[in-house]
Amino acid sequence: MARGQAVPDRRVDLTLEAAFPNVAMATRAVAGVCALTDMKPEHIDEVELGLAEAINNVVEHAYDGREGGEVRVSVLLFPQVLRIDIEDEGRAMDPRLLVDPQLCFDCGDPDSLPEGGMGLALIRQLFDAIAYETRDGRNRMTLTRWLVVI
Amino acid sequence: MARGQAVPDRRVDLTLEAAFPNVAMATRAVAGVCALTDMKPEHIDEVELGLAEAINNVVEHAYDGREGGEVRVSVLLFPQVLRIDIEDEGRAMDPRLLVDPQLCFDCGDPDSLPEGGMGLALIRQLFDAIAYETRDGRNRMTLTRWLVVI
Amino acid sequence: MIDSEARGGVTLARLTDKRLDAAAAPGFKTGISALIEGGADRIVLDLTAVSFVDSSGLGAIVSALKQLGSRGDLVLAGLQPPVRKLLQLTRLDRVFKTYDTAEDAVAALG
Amino acid sequence: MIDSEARGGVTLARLTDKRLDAAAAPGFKTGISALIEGGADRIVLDLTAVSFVDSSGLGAIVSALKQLGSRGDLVLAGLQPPVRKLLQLTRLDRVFKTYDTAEDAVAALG
Ligand SMILES: Nc1ncnc2c1ncn2[C@@H]1O[C@H](COP(=O)(O)OP(=O)(O)O)[C@@H](O)[C@H]1O
Ligand SMILES: Nc1ncnc2c1ncn2[C@@H]1O[C@H](COP(=O)(O)OP(=O)(O)O)[C@@H](O)[C@H]1O
Repeated sequence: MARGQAVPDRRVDLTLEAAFPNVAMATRAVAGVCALTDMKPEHIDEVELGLAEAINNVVEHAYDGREGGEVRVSVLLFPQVLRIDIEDEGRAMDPRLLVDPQLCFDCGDPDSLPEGGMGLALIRQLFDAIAYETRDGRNRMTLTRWLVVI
Repeated sequence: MARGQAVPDRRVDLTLEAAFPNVAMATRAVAGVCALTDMKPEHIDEVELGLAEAINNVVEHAYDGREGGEVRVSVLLFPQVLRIDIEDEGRAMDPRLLVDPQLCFDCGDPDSLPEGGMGLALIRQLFDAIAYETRDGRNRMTLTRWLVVI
Repeated sequence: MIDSEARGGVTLARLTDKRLDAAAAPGFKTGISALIEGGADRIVLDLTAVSFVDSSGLGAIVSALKQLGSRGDLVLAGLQPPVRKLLQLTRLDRVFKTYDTAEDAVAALG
Repeated sequence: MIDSEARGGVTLARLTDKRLDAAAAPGFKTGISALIEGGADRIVLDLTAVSFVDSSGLGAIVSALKQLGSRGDLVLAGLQPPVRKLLQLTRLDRVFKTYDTAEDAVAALG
């Protein structure tokens, strides 16, 4: 079955230099955009958190904390779907990491508590679908969130 | 006196295709970013309105309502200043229009009431400083808002 | 986009979208104009759901007022702070009667 | 960034910024670590002002808990809904005691 590419009703693209202080600029921008939809405030908070984790990972891992890299965040509003694409030209992630990221620790053992390694597990929980691909040196994570219950 | 160019603490650049439905994507994004500052909600509303007027003008006048044009909106946060640059590659505006835009009508005469022509007067009222320049076929309106009282 | 309801001789026209901006203004204009052509002459525009109006949206409201002319009345109800602010900045607060709620407005026009 | 105050044997550490994210986490870590090295061992972290925490911020709080080890206690107060949600999603709500207000937390630890 041939399926055409859907055109969003509205779109804005954000670009930021890969640096932690800029991440909140992008996540707050997307939270602001979400107010155009019928999303509840707590769902907008979820999008903001999941997106922050994804962009933090680009800054920290794809660009290894080096400055100068560019992160592009595209925000697409379809009638029933919010899609966010996050693109970078840094180190690619092994997409298998996304399959089933775990949060494992033993409540009784303080030493086992996580100081990191929570990002991908959060992203998985906070979006309805996640895709990741690398093409021509460009990595793209696609985060999708349904705006309605189907 | 030589004065260096200040570097913002945080920055994000938005690009949108010139079309009215996308304008709210940009204005809501900037409103979301403003929540990072200590601005009061009513002041964020003012920025959102002024910016909507400025981008609407680009879509309507600079690009004459034609689709395909690109609008770039850069959002720069300095410690005490919010600066928003709006750039297009369409028809340039006569910068003298910004000097003293007026809202004139006679309350008693319905025919004199304005259905348009309010944008520039609103922008003037809603920002602390406005600049406009055209260079190499690129127009840039710079809107500045103080985040503190000095 | 406009939900309308007859209340005696008053037409209560409720905007259902959050924004009356340049993207929404043409649709609003068509809808309100059809109401007026259909005979509505005392209109309460209920903006309770509307968190944002720009000068294009306000211009569309002005155009409805002009279309009514001297044979009718159009008043605004349920203005959120940003909408009230726009009216003040454009000084059109001197032109439009405003009411806190749609019920207040209907009672005043009825 | 951290306002701290001795309340009997309890240290009330209040975050003054709205966000404890990857940009703010290093500064927070330095500040809270200095408090612990300075002798604070029963700590109430007042997050009332904080509307957003990401996993880096939460990781920095976990690291303070680890630094205290078995000789102390660190509890959280004033969690806004997004912060509470993060604790749930990471299941660290099973690890941190939380209180509605800083006063409640100080009373409980005191
Ligand atoms: N955008 C990315 N680019 C490259 N590698 C990534 C990216 N995101 C995650 N990773 C890899 O996946 C691992 C797990 O990520 P995450 O769960 O977010 O935890 P953390 O970032 O704290 O290590 C990272 O340590 C990194 O090796
Ligand atoms: N960005 C722009 N590019 C080109 N011309 C502009 C621009 N903004 C405003 N103008 C000109 O200034 C005039 C006044 O603008 P404005 O006060 O916003 O009212 P309106 O857009 O309703 O005409 C416009 O009619 C147009 O000729």
